[in-house]
Amino acid sequence: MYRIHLPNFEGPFDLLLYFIRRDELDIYDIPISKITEEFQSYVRVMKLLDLELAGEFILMASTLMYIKAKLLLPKPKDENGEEIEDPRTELVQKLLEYKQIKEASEELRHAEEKNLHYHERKFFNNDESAEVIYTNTTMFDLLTAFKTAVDRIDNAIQEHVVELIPISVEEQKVELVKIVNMRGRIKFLDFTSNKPKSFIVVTFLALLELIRSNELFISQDDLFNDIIISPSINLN
Amino acid sequence: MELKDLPYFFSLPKQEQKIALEALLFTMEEPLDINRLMKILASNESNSADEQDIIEYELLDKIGFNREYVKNLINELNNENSDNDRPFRIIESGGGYSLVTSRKYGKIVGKINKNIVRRKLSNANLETIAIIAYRQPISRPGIESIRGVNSKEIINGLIDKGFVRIIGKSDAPGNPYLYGTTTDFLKAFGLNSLDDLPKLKELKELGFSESEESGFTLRIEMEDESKQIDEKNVPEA
Amino acid sequence: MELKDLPYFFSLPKQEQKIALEALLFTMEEPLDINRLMKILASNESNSADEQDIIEYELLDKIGFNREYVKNLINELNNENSDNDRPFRIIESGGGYSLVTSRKYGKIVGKINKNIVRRKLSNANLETIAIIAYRQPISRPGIESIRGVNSKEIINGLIDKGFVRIIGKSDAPGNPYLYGTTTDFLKAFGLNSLDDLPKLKELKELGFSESEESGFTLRIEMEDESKQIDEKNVPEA
Repeated sequence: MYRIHLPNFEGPFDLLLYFIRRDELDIYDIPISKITEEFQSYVRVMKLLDLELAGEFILMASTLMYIKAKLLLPKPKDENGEEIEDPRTELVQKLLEYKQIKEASEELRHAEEKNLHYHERKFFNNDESAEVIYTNTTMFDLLTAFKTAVDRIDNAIQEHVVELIPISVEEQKVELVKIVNMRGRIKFLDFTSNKPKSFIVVTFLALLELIRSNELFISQDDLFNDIIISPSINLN
Repeated sequence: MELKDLPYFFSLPKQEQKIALEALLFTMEEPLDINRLMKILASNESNSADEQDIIEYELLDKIGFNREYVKNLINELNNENSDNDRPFRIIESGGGYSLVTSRKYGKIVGKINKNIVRRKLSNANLETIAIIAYRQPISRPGIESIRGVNSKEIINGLIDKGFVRIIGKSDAPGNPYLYGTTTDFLKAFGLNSLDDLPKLKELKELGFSESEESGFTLRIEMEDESKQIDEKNVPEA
Repeated sequence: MELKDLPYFFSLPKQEQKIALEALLFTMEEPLDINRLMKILASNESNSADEQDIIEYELLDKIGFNREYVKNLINELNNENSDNDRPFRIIESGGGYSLVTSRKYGKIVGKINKNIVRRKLSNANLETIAIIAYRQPISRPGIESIRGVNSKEIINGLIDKGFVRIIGKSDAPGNPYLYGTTTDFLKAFGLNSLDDLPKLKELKELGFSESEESGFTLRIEMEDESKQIDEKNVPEA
C-alpha cells in the first residue's frame, strides 16, 4: 500500500495555497466553487492513479463542498440585521496561519544552509578532577531516549519490503521533458500503461514538479479523461 | 578603591588572552554565554567562579575589562584566524559562544568524512520544526491543525534528530505531550536564542492580492501571536 | 597502472592538507588510529570510507601518499602551531591521534577555569541508562538485546559516573551481573523515586500503539512490563 506524501504539497493547505498563488486569487475572497473543482480534480487524478491519498485531502475536499453549499444558501442575519460570519473565514485563517509558517520556514532554510558547515568538537577527554553537571538529564530526555531504543527493536522486528524504484523523480523529470519536447505532446495514461506502479508514481511526481516550475503544461478534455502533457507554452 | 588582584586572565598579555580564550572554548562542551564567560574570566585563582560576590566587576569595568572588551577580543581573534587561514572560529549560537570549524574547513572535512555532514531537513521536517519553534510549547494536535496533516512520524523523526524534545504535558483532554525545540536546533540554525528566530510576517503582508473589494470582513484573531512568541522565553535544559 | 582519481584530501595543497587534518580531528568522536585515519583520508568523494577494497593504497603509496607522509604532516603541523603560539596540538594517545590543547594553554585554561564542567550525556549513555531505569534489574545481555550493540564500555562508564550500580546476579547461564540505577541517577534526573519515572503507557503519545504495521507483540510485552515496574519497587541504596 502506498501512502503518498507529495514532495511539493505538504498537505491540503499547501495545495490550496498553490492554486491561489497560481491563479492570483484573493486569499480573502476565495472563489470557492472554482477552487473546490480544482481540488476535487486533483483528488480524482490521484484516485485515477490508484494512489492512496492521505485522508486529510479527502477531508479538505468535503470541507470545501460544505463551505460551497453554505455560500449558496441565503446569508443568515443576526438580530441587528447584520450578516453572520462568512463561512470561509475559518479556512482563510488557517491558510494564512499556514502561509505564515511556510514563509518563516523558508527563511529558516537559509539559516540552515549558512550553518551547515560549522562543526563542533566531538571528543572530550574525561577530566576526572572536574565536577561534572549533566545538562540533558530531565525525565523527558530519559523518556525520549527509551523511546528511541525501543523503536529500534520495533523497526528490526518489522519486515521491510522495500520496492526498488529504478528511476528517481529527478531522472524522470529530465526524461519527461525530453520526450514531451520530442513528441510535442503525450498522454499520461498511455505513457504509463502497463508500467509498474513505482514507475507511475515517479512519473506523476515528476510531472507535478514540472508543472509547478512551469516546464510542462497539462490539460484535460474532461475530468475523467487522460491528462495531456505538452511543452510549456504561454497559452494565456 | 582598588582591585586586590587583577584576575589571572586579564593579567595576561592581550595576544595570549585571545589564544587562551580560544583554548578555553575548545574545552567547553556547551556554548558559554557571555555572563558565564565573564564570571570565569573575572574569577581569580584564589576564588572559585561561583563566588560571584567576590568578583569585583565594577572595578574591572572601570579599568576597561568588561563585556565589550571580551567581545572585542573574540572579534580580533576571528579576524586573525581568518587572515591566517586557521580552521577554527568562535561563533555565538545555541545560547552562547562556541568554537567550531570555519565554513571553509568544515566543508573540506565534510568532503573527507561524509559521516559528519548534516543533511538538510526535508520540507515537511522544516515546516514542522518551524511550527514547534514559533508556537512552543505546542502539542501534536496543535501542530497538526496548522499543517493540516498527520505529523506523528515527522515529530518523532525530529526528536530522533535531537531538534525537538518533550517539554511538558498539556492540560487539554488526553494530556498530550507538549513539544519544544532544543539547543541543538538553535545551533543547527545558527540562532543564539529563540528571540533570534526570523520575525513572522504580519498577516496583512501575507495576502496574495491587494484588491480588498470583497464584501466580507474577516475577523483576524491571530495578530497577537507573533508578539507572544517574542516575549515568551521557553526554558531550555 | 594509474589511480582513477586522487582522493580529495591528497588533491589539496599541502598546507591545506595540514589544516584540514587539524579540523578533521577536531570533529572526530574518538581518537583516530593511523589505519582508520588513512582509510578516511584515502577515500574518495565517490566512495564511502567503508569500501576499503576500492581504495588503492598501493598506488597511493607509490606516489608517496602513505602513512609516513601523513605522520610527517602531523609533525609539521605541530611544529608550525608551536612556532606560532597556536593553542592546539595533535597527540597520539589512547589508541590514536586526537587534538588537544598545548601544554602551555592547557595550564592557562586550568588556571582560568577550575569550574564545574557542563556536559551532555551522549545519546548512547542516555539510552542505556533509560533501559536500565525501566527494566532493572537487568543484565548486560538484556541491555544489549534492546540496544543491539555491545554495551560493556557504556555500562562501565555509567558506573563510573555514579548513575548505575550492580544490584545482584542473575540465575541465567553464566550468572551475569544485574544492573540498576542509583540515588545519584534519581537526583540528576530530578526524580524522587523510581515511581516518578514516566509510565510506559505514556509512551503511547510517542507512537507505540498507533503504528499499524509495527510489532503487536512488542506492545503487549511492554504493557506488562509497565505493570511490573509499577508494582516492583527496586531497592535503592
